[in-house]
Amino acid sequence: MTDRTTIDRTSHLELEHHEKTFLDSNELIINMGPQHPATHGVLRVILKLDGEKVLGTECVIGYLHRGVEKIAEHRTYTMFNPYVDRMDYVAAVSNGLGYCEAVEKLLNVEAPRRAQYIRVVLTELNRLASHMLWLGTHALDIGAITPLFYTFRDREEILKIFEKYCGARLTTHAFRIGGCSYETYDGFEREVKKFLDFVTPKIDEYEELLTTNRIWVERTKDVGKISAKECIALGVTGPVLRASGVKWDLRKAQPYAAYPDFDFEIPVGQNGDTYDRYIVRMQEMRQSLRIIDQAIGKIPDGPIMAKIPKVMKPPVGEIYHSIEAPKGELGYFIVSDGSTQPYRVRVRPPSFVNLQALDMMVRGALVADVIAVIGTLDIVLGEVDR
Amino acid sequence: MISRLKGQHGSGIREANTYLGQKYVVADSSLIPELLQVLRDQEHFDYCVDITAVHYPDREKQFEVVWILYSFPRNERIRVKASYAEVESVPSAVPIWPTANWLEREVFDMFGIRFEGHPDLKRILLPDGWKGHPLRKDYGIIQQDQEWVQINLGIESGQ
Amino acid sequence: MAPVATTFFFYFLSALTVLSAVLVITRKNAVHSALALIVSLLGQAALYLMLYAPFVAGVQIILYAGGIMVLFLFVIMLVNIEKSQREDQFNKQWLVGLAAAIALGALFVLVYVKGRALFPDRAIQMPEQSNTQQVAVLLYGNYMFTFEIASLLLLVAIIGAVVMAKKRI
Amino acid sequence: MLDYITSYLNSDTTPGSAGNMFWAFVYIILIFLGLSVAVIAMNWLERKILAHMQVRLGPMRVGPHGLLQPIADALKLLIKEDIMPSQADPLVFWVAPLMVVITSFTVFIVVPFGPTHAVTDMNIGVLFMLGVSSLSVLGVVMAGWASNSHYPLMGALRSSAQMVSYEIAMGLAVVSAVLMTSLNKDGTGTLSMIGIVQAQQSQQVWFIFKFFPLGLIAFFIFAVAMVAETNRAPFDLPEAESELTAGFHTEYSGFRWSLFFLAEYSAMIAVSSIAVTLWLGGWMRPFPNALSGETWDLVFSLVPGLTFLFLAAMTFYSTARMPKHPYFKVQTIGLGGFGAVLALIGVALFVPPVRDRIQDIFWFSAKVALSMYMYIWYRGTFPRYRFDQLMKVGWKVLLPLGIGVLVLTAIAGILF
Repeated sequence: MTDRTTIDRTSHLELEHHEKTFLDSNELIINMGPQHPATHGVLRVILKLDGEKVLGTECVIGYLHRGVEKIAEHRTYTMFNPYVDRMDYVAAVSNGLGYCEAVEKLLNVEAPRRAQYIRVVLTELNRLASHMLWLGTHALDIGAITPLFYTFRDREEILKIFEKYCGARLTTHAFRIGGCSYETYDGFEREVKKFLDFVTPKIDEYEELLTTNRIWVERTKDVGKISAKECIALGVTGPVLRASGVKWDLRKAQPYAAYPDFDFEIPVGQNGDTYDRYIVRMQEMRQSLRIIDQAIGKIPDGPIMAKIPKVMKPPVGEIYHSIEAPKGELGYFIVSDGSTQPYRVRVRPPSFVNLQALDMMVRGALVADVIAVIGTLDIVLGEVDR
Repeated sequence: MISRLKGQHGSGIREANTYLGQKYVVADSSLIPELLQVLRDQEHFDYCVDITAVHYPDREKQFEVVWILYSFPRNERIRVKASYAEVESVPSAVPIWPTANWLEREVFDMFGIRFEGHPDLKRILLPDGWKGHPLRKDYGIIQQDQEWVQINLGIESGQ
Repeated sequence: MAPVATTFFFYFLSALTVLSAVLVITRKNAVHSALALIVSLLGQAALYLMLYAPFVAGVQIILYAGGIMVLFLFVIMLVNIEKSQREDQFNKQWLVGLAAAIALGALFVLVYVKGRALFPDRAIQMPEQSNTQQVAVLLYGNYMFTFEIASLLLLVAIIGAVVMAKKRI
Repeated sequence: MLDYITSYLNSDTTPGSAGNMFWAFVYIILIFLGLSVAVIAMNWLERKILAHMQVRLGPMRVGPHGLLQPIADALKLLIKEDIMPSQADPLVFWVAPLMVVITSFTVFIVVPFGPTHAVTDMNIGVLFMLGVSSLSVLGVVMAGWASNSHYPLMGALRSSAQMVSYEIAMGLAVVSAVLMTSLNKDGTGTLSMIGIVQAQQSQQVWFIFKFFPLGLIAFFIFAVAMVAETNRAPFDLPEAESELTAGFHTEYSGFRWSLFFLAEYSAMIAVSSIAVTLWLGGWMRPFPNALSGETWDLVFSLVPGLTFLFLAAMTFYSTARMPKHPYFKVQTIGLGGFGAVLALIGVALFVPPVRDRIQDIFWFSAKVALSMYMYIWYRGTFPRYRFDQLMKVGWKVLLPLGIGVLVLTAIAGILF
């Protein structure tokens, strides 16, 4: 383990007094957030600055805490299902998938093939939507205002498909425990295919705007570097981990749903800087398109719901199930006491754990880098605070 | 692996089993620091996925703390569980996995379990002055720290 | 450029300059002092304009008001104002200062009275158009050596500042 | 009195040089009004152009195609509560926006819209413009400090460092252009704005093309530095929204804030007009050499009127495409009326005396407008620089480049 990840980094703001000359100016404590254009919601970061240089940060979170885990203990398994959508609200489908699969495992049932294919299509569409939202806001944070509108335009098409499928755009509640509650609508496959043709050139368009843009490269290269070792030590997962060079994706490592059927790559970076994370996410968007393209052509016929009891009473026991959400490993740890309500539901949110790396990534950097790093970590405060 | 662990620590390992294909180890609370260290250094569980707790008010030792670990080289998960009474404090895993920092703070916030050796143990999601630990079973779902709400928000009740 | 209300503007600008110069030393708040100094410098620039020295006026605005005063403010902003406000503006040496000021003033008056013959009754009518060129000719012709020495001095000062500010080079 | 007024009309110089107070005053009022209209138009245009670059419509609600949006905004700002933070320094807080506005308007005294269309022609015109516009940084610094808050303070620190650094590169570029003026037949250079354009006229070349590529590089340096001077994207660090919320004017609201807004846009116009004067031939029409002769003069003199007629035609086209619903009746009539006004102006511009008088102003404004369009384009395209990168560009790229261009221009001036 390297020095940076050892405990001293947590001694918040009481930092070592470096040698001072009479020219050193006062240290500045800045309160960034909870209302700030670039903290993606209600994150509050207390920055300790020497001029523009960041000496230390402390994240204050919890402004959006709704006690999701407590609510779960007072709802039945089915009733809790819509609540998970409200955590990572830009990737609601992934949240639902993780929860449904965890409960299915606990019940020892498996969703039918058709349902699993639909799940994969919708989840990958959601991954695209999440990455698009990330790209737009991240670019906006760095000062490029145009990509935001491009990505929102294209994300809209995904949301339209969701809306047609289940009636909701953001907090979809698309899946049920045991499968999907809705059959695909007429022309679902055609529309998804049309969307694929529509969006592929658009991703090239984003890349044209940013990938070789000098200012973009200067702003992101070598900013917020994090090595693979540090990532693992800090539990950072998802594109951030992959950008540091670890070829690890739960869809491949511990496949779930219908993912083993599909052929796709895990894009990795080398430097673990903001630019690599950008490249990795852009590649992931293309891989998602690849998965959707494979899945949409061969959705099998059959039922969409497995046989599950009307009143769900999983046997006493516990389960930990995790999926690869757009932001990293999203895990559900569910303890059942044999009743209709879960005894304990623990959500392992990727944003929460990834956010912990912020302090280490921005020490010694400039204020502008803090913004870039918050953007590149791709956090959703609903999920951080739950 | 489990047999190896059992051979090394003998009676400290209460139970080592799989449920629905997932391995878990129930260990004696006194064994936990050593066990976690061994799991990381010798068994290559280099990634601490999650630390959480479950509250069983009826048991003698009310809290069951759960460490969910993952090994990148082995592509394998394991859950380590140990029971603690309310007065007991749990050894912090921060020296072993830095990621434990916020996870333990959350467990402290939600259950009031103290972690021995944690560098900065304070509330993380709830406000600093809040009374009570909401994920305990005796904490009602609509219960609030009314005093805090009245002082800090200037309203009668948050309901 | 036909001058308009010369006398009025002269007294107006002079009063402005002197008044703000007094404010510079009497204000407790350093930022207010700096602002008064800016006004004073701008007043001087306007006086230069009245003397048909537009180049000097322009340089005065760019260098002093625009450049140096920005750096002044830059530094003052980082100083703890509340602390400096509590400190006494005039310490015990104000008597000495006053004496020095009076001595200097007396010297000026003396020079003016004694050497009256040297001062023309009216300001010399400067050539209006090619003023800037004359400055250049003098600066890069007659006073070339002095000019170069001054620039060398400034170079040394820059290097010195860099050395002092940087901990490691 | 009437003689005093009419006597100027026959003189062939600016009111300032003629010493005519009345006409100088009239010009000041005209410039002030024109500038205000330009800022309003710029506000609308920026939002519209930026919107269309970003696949959206921009303001569409207030008036047809949002034409009245800037006016509505201005009204809103005027009647908004004027908030001053309780811990702020009232005097400095009050003076800061005034400082910024006054400096950015004062600059226009020497801007030559035509050979006689300037308030006055100072013989240190360029120096005056640079000097006065450099004073606006004082206002920014004062605003940042007086707010007594950290974000504005950081914005002020950034902007003071930024403006001071870029002024140097800017100055070097300007000096190399001024150096070119001394290559007249009589061998005397000038700092006067009108003199610089006249030098380009007599040398029969815009300075951007002089000693190719030296003039071009100098123009490029100035073009970069002027964006930085005016705190616009990609150098908008002092007011970087995603970092410092709004930078130095975070604590300002209502009318005071609108003063900053006004100052920012008029400063943009001011530096653009320096660039136009120094490198793009000021009020001269394009291709004065290649397409010379009376016929071409006539053709180019028709361009202003044609431009307005074209705009009018576009407006009429939009009017025809308005929804036919009675709800839109007022808007349709308004848009039609706007088109009619444009057409009327266009027709008026064909009348020979007006045509001759207005030509210079038109070409000058057209060039400035082009530069303003570039501003909007930059904003739509570039991410923001980081502070250290900004300083690197200023000191390590533009400054050496500027010195090099200056030295080479001097050498070229002697050789050719």
